[in-house]
Amino acid sequence: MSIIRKVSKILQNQNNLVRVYSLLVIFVIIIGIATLPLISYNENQLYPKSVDMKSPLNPYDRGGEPFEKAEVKAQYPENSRYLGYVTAYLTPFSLFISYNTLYAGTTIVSHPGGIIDEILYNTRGLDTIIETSILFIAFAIAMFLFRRNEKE
Amino acid sequence: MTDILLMVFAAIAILGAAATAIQKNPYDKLISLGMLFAGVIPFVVAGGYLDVAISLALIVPITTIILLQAVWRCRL
Amino acid sequence: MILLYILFAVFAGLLFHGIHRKVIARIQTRPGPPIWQEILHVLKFSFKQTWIPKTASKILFMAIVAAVIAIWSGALYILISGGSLLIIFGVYLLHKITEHGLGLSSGSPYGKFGAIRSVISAASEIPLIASIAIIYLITGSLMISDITAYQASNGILLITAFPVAIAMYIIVLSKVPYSPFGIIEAKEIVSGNKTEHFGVWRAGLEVGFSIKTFVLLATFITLFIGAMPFWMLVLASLILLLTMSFVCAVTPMLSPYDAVTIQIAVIIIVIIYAGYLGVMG
Amino acid sequence: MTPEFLLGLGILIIGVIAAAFPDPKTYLNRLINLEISGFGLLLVMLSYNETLALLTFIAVTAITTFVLVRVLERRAIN
Amino acid sequence: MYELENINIEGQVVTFIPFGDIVGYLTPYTAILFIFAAVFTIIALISKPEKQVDIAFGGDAYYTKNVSVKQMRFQRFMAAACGLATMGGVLSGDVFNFTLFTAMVGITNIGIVASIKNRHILDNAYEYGILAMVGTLPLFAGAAIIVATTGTLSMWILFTPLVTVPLVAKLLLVIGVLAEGMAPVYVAKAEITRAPGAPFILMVHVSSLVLFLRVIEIVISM
Amino acid sequence: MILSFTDDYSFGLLIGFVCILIAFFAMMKETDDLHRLLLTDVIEIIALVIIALIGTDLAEALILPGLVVGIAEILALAEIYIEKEGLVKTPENFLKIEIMDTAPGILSAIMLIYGVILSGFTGGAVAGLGLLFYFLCRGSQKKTQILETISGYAWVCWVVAFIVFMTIPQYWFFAVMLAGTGIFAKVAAKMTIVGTMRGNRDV
Amino acid sequence: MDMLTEMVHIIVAFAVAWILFIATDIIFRLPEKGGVSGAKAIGEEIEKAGGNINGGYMMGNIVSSPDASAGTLLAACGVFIAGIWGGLFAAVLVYIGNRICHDKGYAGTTGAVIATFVIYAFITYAGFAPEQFIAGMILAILTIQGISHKYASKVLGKLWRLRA
Amino acid sequence: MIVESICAIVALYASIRILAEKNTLRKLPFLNVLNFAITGLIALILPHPMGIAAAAAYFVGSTLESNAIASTFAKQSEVADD
Repeated sequence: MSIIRKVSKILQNQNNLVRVYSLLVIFVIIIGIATLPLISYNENQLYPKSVDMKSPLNPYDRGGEPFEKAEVKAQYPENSRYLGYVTAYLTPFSLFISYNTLYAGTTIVSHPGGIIDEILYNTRGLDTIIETSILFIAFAIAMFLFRRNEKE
Repeated sequence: MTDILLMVFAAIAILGAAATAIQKNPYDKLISLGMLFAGVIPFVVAGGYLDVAISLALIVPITTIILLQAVWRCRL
Repeated sequence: MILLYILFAVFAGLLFHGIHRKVIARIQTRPGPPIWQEILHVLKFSFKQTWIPKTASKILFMAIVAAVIAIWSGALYILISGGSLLIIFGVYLLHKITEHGLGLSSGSPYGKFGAIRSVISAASEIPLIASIAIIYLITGSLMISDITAYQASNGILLITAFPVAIAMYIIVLSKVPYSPFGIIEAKEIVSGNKTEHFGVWRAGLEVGFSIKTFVLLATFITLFIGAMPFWMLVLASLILLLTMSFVCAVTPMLSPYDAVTIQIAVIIIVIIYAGYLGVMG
Repeated sequence: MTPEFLLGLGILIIGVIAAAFPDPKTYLNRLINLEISGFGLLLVMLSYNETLALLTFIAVTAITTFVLVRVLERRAIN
Repeated sequence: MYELENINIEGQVVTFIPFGDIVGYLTPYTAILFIFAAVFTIIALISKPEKQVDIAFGGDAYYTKNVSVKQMRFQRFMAAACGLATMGGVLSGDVFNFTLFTAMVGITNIGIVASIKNRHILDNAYEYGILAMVGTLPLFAGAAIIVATTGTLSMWILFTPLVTVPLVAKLLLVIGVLAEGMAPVYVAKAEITRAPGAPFILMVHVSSLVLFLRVIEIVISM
Repeated sequence: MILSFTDDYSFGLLIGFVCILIAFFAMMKETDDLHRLLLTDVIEIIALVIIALIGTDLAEALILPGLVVGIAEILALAEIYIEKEGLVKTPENFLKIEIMDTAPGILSAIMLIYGVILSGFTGGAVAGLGLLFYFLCRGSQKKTQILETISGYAWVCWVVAFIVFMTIPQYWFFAVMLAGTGIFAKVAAKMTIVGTMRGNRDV
Repeated sequence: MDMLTEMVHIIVAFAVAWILFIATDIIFRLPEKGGVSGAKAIGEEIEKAGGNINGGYMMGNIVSSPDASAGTLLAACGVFIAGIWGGLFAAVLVYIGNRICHDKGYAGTTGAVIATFVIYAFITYAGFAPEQFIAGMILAILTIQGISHKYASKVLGKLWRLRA
Repeated sequence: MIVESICAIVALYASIRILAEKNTLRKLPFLNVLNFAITGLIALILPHPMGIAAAAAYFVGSTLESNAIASTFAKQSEVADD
């Protein structure tokens, strides 16, 4: 019975919470390291990357012409009928950059249009919704506390 | 980028990282951090991402300045 | 038809509670109340004056009672129709929420303590629930109908999956009145989270809890012994309850955190068992 | 395995150890040590050509640092 | 169009909602969780907080704690967000999407309790906050390992028997939800239950339990 | 046991796991609340490493949300920490060095313009950092209300864009533009607010 | 171009760059005082280590802001990459950099412009390659900042006295 | 190639000197040398008009960093003296 008392004493202190949890994580990670040989990378991935150093859109050249469809390997292409259009789209400005330099692919793709926008806005748009909501919520908390302090 | 250059940059980066970790004086740490960054940026350039390199070169000093605020405040 | 079952479950559950009290009393060499005492209680409460405490959060106060009855009726339906075991234990966990809600909604300090205890007890009961995963490992299905079919051909689970049975036994045990794990209703906090619910509300709660007792006992029997005619199911539940009454009568009420620790120890045993199964299988 | 990748992982480990066990255990030391592992991650992302993520990460790290600095400042004067 | 191959766990799919790559679904099991979460969200939205009675020791006096309107509004907003996130998590048919919903539940839970002006409760809220933050690592790492080893995040594919998900990914996912939902660490969660504002505090419990039930389902099915 | 790592992934994952072990071990040893907060940042970074190891475009799409979640949670927690420790005294006599007069104007202008070009998350973060830096050096103007309004509308913009994508995908072009600006404005506004939350200072 | 010629070119480039940037800096009165507090502190620190205060100030100023040395280097890079326009573009960037670093920006910009033309002249008339000037400039800065602060500052101090 | 080697050697030398130097302020000139070398190398690695911008940005950024560190350090010793 005394060992039970001891354990329950540790468990009931909320300051030990993170500690107990860390122990749990460490335990799981040790299992992970032990089973690491069983984990192998699956080559058949969604949205695979292909790097073409010669392309002005490097490293985000996924093919396609503006206002045409590009080939994108999505999970459920049937759910996004216009899949590939965003990937292929370049704004006039990014077209201009792409004619002039080989080394600004990141800027071009981050500008509206491009594969990342395709994933973030179109095929996995729900993720982005939640994620902006998380930002919104966290800021609401911070601002609420901050404002309350300010008043006093 | 040739192998020798690569080794040199890697050495600078590793030295910078180790020095940042080991040193005690916050200013020394920040200087070592600058060294680490000096070792890292050529890799970005060598990858051909000049726009990223430019932005990094501007953002990292801002981080340092932000850190300096804390160093200034936490002075003894 | 299901309505009939519910009515029966209410009746049987209340009777079970009465029998439970009686047996405990007899073991402790007390006369104890008559076994239909609980039924009388419910009837009496139904006609008593009823109001809502001024400090309570009114909607929550009322909604909780409805929720208790609703979820357990649903669980009964699933049990009888041979649905997914996962749902029944989902309901079990949702029941925890109603326990919290009961205690918190009134604003009374006693109720609050009950709720806090209920939160504490959730710490270990939730992981215990996870042991149904092992049943899935063994039988390859979580449908109650499939599990009974499995037992018909491969022998009863009570023997083949004994550690899981222990875990489930403790889960059911935690929920019967006067249980050593019943830290929510310990006497030092009056009636725990039910303190402020009286009159019709209390009657409703008792109805819900009686269905709960019936469902949990019957689920255990179905899960570990197998399918049987309804009258036999009721009888087996009663026998199971008697073993629990015996445990309740002879064991002291544990302190809240000790209850948690013991349950966690059981979880660890179950996990080791699962690891053993994983290695062997 | 590209050299960036190996270097990144190396720096990551150094950074994590440094942040986990800073020598004089002060807030400031830990905060600065956090930056090292950031550079490790940066190199790993670079080796996979994830430049957009890299850029965002560095910008966000600066903001995170500011948030933490703000707490440190308050802690130091109160 | 979409069918769960293994209906032995939670039954047939009742309905599904496609959002591009993320196809949410409801089975009888998740439908019950969904309805439960919805009911409690509505309760939290329409009910007023209770007035907690406190007894002043050393006398007969007792007083009720009133929740200020501003705080109540904030808590209600957080509870609603928490409810929505819970429902989303129950509905979600994509592992990463689920982890994000879980993370959102974590942060809204903190928000619900953080608005209370009480050192003790804030202390605990902070403790949980740390836990919720730390929990994002197992969550995201679990999802990342799943996508790296199987090449997909969609539960429709992960639930088929052909796809094997590494044990460690499953475990990481579960302990991630434990941290965000605060489920088994309830031991200390009791402390934040002392805070006033029952309908909102209750959302903390609803969300964590429902998400825990959901992750059990996911992990068993994988 | 000698594991032969033929592919990047296993090796990276091993290192990632080792880092997790170290970080959580430190977390276990740590008792001070603020130290814990700092440690969570390391843990955040390790999580991102493990996502980055996937190495596809999807990985990137997963990193961006992960990043934003991290910063959001750290912000909320930092505020709770300040609240719970009762650190109400606002800091005074900030560091004042010469470059803080000249650098912010030019640098934040560059970063703001670049951020607008980038748009989306990345642009939001870059532009937000630029504005944050400006406010950090120049002191807050106490007009955060308008920023919050902007970010609220920006969020709505993005939600509308999402609905367009899901229901009438033929207007994808409109939705992309709306989403890009919406998220940009949202993130940038939020980050800027952080910059103004430093203390009461009238420079 | 054989190795030896290249070595000789680099040494010549080093000498040219050295004279060029030191002259420009001294003309623009860099050693007179520390432009920002950091530069001043570095100067005083070097003096404490046995150096000359004016030389120290100049070194501090080189550290704290892109001056003629930086101008020369960037001009060399500019010319290397894009010819004379590259050098002038670099001069503009140096000016912006100077503005960022709380400096008036005369020394750096002038240095860059002069260096552009000098380097261009060497390339066209003496057969130099522009990258040799990059190496030369780096060696030049090494002699000032990187070998011995004490002696470098003394040399700079002497040169400053000539100017003053 | 010889140019790159010179830059690399100078960079390595400077970084070693930074580590060897005890005095914080006197580390900065060495850091400055390192920055010069890296700036030159950036231009040498990728000869492209944007490369000038990158080199300049890197140089200005690192100078700003050194400037900030030195100024703060100076300011702090000033306060400490008072």
